[in-house]
Amino acid sequence: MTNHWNDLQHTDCALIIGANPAENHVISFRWLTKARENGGKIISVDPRFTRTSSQADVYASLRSGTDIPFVGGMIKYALDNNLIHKEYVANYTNASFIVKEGYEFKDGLFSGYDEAKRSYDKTKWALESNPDGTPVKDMTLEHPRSVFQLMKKHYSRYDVDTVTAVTGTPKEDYLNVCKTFCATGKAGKSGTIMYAMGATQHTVGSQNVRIYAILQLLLGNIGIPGGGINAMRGESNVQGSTDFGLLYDNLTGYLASPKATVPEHATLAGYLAKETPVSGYWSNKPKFVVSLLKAWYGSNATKDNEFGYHFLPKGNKNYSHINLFKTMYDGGLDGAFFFGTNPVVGGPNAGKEKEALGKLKWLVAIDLWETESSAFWQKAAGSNPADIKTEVFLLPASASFEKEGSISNSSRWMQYRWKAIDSRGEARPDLDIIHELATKLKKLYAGSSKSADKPFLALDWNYGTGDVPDIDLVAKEINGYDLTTGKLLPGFGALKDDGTTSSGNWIYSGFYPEEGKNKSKNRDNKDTGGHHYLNWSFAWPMNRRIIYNRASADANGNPWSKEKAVIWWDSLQNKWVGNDVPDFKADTAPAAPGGTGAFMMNKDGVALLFAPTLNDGPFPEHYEPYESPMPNAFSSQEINPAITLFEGDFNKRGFKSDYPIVATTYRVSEHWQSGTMTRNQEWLSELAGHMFVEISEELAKEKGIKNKDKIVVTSARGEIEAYAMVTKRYKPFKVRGKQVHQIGMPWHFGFKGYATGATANRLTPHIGDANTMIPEYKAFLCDVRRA
Amino acid sequence: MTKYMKYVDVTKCDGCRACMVACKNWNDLPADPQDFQGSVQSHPKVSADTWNVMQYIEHENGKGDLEYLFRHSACFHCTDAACEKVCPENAISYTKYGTVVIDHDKCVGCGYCVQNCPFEVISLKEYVDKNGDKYRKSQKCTMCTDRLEEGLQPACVTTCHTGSLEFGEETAMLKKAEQRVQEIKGRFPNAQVYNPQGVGGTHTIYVLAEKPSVYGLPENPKVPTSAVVWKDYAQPIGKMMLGATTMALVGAFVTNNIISRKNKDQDGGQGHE
Amino acid sequence: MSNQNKPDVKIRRFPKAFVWAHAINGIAFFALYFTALPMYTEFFDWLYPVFGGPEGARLLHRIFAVIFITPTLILAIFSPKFLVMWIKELITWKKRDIAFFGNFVKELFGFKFCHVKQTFFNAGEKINSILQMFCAILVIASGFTMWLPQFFPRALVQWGYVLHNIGFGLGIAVIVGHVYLSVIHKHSRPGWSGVVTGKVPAWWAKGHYADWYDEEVKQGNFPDLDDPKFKKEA
Amino acid sequence: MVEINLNRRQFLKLSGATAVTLAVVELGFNEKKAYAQSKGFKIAKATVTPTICCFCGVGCGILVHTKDNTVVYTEGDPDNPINEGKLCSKGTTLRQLYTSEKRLTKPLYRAPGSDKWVEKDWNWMLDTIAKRTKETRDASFVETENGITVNKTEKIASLGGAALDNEETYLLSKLMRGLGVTYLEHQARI
Repeated sequence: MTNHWNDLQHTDCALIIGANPAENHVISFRWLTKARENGGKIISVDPRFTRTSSQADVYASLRSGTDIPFVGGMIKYALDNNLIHKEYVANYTNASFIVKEGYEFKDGLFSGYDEAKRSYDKTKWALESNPDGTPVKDMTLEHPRSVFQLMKKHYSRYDVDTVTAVTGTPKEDYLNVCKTFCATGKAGKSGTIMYAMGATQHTVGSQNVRIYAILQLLLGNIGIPGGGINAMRGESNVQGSTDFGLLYDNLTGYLASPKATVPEHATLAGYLAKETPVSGYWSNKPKFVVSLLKAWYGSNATKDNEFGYHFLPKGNKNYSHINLFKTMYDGGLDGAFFFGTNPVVGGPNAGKEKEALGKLKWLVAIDLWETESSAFWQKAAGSNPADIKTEVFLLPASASFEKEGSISNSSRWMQYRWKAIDSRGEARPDLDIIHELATKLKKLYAGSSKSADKPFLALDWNYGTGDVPDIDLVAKEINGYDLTTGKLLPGFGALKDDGTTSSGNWIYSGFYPEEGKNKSKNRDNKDTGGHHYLNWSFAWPMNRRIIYNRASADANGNPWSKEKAVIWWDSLQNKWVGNDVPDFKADTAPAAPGGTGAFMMNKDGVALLFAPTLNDGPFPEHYEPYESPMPNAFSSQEINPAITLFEGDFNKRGFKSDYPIVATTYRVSEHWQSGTMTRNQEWLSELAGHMFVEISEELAKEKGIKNKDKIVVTSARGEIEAYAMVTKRYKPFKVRGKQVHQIGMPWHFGFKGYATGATANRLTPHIGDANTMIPEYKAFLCDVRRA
Repeated sequence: MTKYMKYVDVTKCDGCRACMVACKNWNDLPADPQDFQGSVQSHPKVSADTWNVMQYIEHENGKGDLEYLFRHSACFHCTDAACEKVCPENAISYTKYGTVVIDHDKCVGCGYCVQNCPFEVISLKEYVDKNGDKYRKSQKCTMCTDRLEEGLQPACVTTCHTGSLEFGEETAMLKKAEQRVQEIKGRFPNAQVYNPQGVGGTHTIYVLAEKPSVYGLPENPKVPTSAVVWKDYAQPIGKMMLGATTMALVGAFVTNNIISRKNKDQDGGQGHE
Repeated sequence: MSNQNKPDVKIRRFPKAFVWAHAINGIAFFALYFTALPMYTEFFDWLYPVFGGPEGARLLHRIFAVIFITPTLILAIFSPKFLVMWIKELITWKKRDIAFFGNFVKELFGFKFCHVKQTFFNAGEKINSILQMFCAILVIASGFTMWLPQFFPRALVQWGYVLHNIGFGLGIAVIVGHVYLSVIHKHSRPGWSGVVTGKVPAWWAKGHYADWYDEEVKQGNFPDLDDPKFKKEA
Repeated sequence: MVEINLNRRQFLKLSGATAVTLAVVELGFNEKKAYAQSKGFKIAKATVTPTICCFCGVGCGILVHTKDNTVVYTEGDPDNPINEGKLCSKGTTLRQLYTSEKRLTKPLYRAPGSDKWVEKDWNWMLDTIAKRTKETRDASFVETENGITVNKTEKIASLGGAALDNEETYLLSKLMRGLGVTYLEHQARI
């Protein structure tokens, strides 16, 4: 989230697309309700009329997987009707930049496509630059190769009729959405886009989010109260765990993992040179990287050994979820640790993921419950225990309030949780488990002189002398020290690249600036202005609550409007002031070099309407889902040309001839993710105790299905049985003149716990987004019949 | 004593059901799993272990628009409560807050209240005591009267995030309800305050988006006539008759004895001839 | 008691089946009465522990409810003739039945009275029977709705409570009178033995049910008390 | 324990339920200081600890009431500005995460080919896991690839962590990378 939960109350219009916050981020609706009371509007765009839709002023349906046409049409509408915030666009985005000659877009393909590799040569999308490295601009935005004109041309194809024919949205509803939301392009008005997995879990997931961002930039909605592009995180600390690098491709703080396939990464200097941009805040990257290496390898990280850079593993491929399970399925993995995760329910094509687990030699599961995944070898899972040679270690973990530590919510607020009670039974906090495992491994490796063991032996692991680690030492290591004085760092501004500072995660640096002052424990809930509650917890970076808040002021540093002021330039004090921590150098005047670079993390300080960095094109373009009932109306490219295809047994693909119905998955309010945390609780299990499939009255009639009947849903991957929930809240779509049915189902269920039921992910495909490899859970083909 | 009221604005509710579990959590009520209901709704109606149930209604209004309606359903805490009237044990009573509560020490589980509640919100539950003996108690929402006594609001109200549930002073709540109905008339032309006078008004009042019948609520609930006949007439008369008959017999016995003593020498069966 | 001057001849007034039926009915009635009392008014709550709490009282009440119904079956099976005769009597009303009441009140309070000739049942007994049957049907029918509310419309169940209540109120009044007459009131007391053994003193029967008695004598079933041999014995 | 500033929150933690009254919306009809130790009032004399909900990414504050070594009630933390004491159904039932009969209370081990779990002690479990980790790492460790130092094992995977505390994710990330694990994933992707 660029903004935060409390800030939602300031919005004039919330466009909720690819999310159902009334059911899945319930408390967000406290603030949306406030916004409505203040005259704000809510728009819900969803294939299904959800509880969010019921609270909305405007509802528009769309077929799953058609967000890009939907929002692309809104962009065209805003441009055609001159509703954009032109000054904002000109100053704070790369609209004025000139794209190099050679760039073109033809029949769904951008220049530089290599069909064999299914990837693009992104250098074909480069921007023109002056000899000094600064971009060539045309502030009139009239240059035919300006980003603005190219964008205009690109989305000129997304006219209302084509769009609604693809999305299946009633035209009247669609225009109502366009009109309502684009009204926020005015200064003094703000609109927010709220999304979740409905946006990201597509083969065009990244571009879905990109196109939301483009619309928001055009309307001048980023960096202001009640604005922004707000990803609602589904797990309490998925923000934190991402920040802390629990993904193969990022170290902590979004520093790229070094790769064996990038020749420059062979040395630290090469890595830093390759990964550090010349301008923007990321130009400080070497400080962050070296400080991280110092935090991890301590005194074993020296200038001479490139601060231990070589101790880090260097991968040579994409190790993300689907690939991981493909490797496991092919017998390529021996051991696995599962920290509170349950892919047998939550993974795509979960039947195959379950089979893959049987290829492991050992599996360690750390959880509060016996999950479907740790029990994958049982008869109830459809396995024959005797055939499965996997050794399984199941360790009881403490619940969140049986231990202490901090978590970071969607708004990047790092809040502390205190320990309320001793752990149930013999359960132990994950921190203790990880620590003890590390300690035991250290002992096993102790004294070894093998070079292979050196990286692990070099790992600095000192968290107190007691049986359990001192969490405070961990927290302080994350914040970082000035190694010359041994004092805690005041923030990442103090980091250095010479090995004299350490910080386990640079973006968090500053949350623990002094001994005894862990700011995640701050509990002063006085409103410090703008409902930012600056003294409540700590928000990274540097306690900023609205990021890019420099964009709330015009180029001269004056707020675009009084209503939506956040920070402004105070020429008397010569600094930026306001009710939030400036997301900007506090003393850089608007007129100074870089003084209008509102998006300071980016090169050139602007937001990217044209993003030559993504794998599947600089502008979001519509492609049909991997499995779709319709040919692509926008080009002859049916599916995203840059996605990785997995052929064969691991991922069977279905076609509309056998599977004519669009299916999607989602969550219900009472269950959480794969359901282990909630299906093992009686009260929540009673509220949502049965696996169901929602189908329209029209489809039910066609198939002879009555409400509460047991039905079978089949896809190319498998079949499941569940109750039919016949509802008026699904309506067939009229897509390019044809009727298309869509159904939906929750994906929480499995065979363990109080509430049990069929696992929806037995149906979903092993196919991922071109950039993130997030699986396409939200749009696939199926068929239904009575059981 | 100021009366209090739970105000339920169903148009602000987004159906999250926190009120349902907050109730279970505060009152330590066990789970009561049901068969699949054919909708998101978990229970057909309130029960002895589930004192409030979120209703989910798909309603097509006159304009042909789909409205997805929700209603937090629980005890209404009537001013003239039929349950209180029919309870043979005086186990049901009104509190100073206007809530209607069951004294479980007195309740014998007869179920009269269950059958006479015009809103069908009371249920019997069978329990087993330490000796394995079964006993029944009737159960319903208490409006967390134990919390009210400590100055806290009902658990359901405390957890409600949209302001759909509020608890406050009677006149303020009534005023709020009237205002709210005016606000939402545009979207919900049938919107109305539901505070049925047939039961003397209730201490849970609703702002309904639609007619009561859409929510399965009686348009005109009242204390059942049978309960009035029974409790206000039949039973007092019955008790009187019981008394009168007894008195008559006592009288007869006494006079009989007096007369037979008087006629000591005579044959008691004199009149036989 | 001064019956020495009465002939010591007994005649069978009631068949055995009736004796049983009556006894069962009576016992069940009182069991129902007592098990219901604490429910009827909290004045009798102290009775709950006697029955093992409300659950015990409820269980007993239901057991006796079933028992309460069985006499009809016993009569129907073992003495259908009597049952038919009884019903016939109940629907046959003549002038003398009305005349009975004036004298009944006098007798009740111990004043001088004279017997109006009656058939098998006198008018009082007929009223008693009718009322009892009416109450029984009311109480039994409404009892079922209370016992098994799930099978009946809610309104019926709600009215069931009232009817049970009314049936009970009326029933108990009648029963109390009925019992008084048989147990305490000395003029009617021989009737007690009638329902306990089935036999009553012939003289008493003749006095109370002259028409019936005479009819039976004619048929040779009963001794003719006017026969001097009886007087002699006396 | 709870290092909160000297404000009423600390009061809450230290003096138990008494302070909750200050926090929870008061009605005003009870003149006497609420939470008088009325007998049987379920959260009287309970210890109250603030926490943050473990479910979605909103980050609502929750108060955990503990008494007699169990969790007796959980409710929204009225001081937390994000939720102001309000919660959804999942947050409200946090209590059952502790009380559920389904909680794992002992380490369980399943031997290859076995059809059942066996209870084991922690030490044995962690010793064995460490041994397996070392065996696999040692057998699969790659130091160089095409002349580049890569120091990795591609035979061990680590998944999950989106519900862990920051400090835990940090240690996990550090440990796994320290071991050379490249298959490192969590729920951000699924």
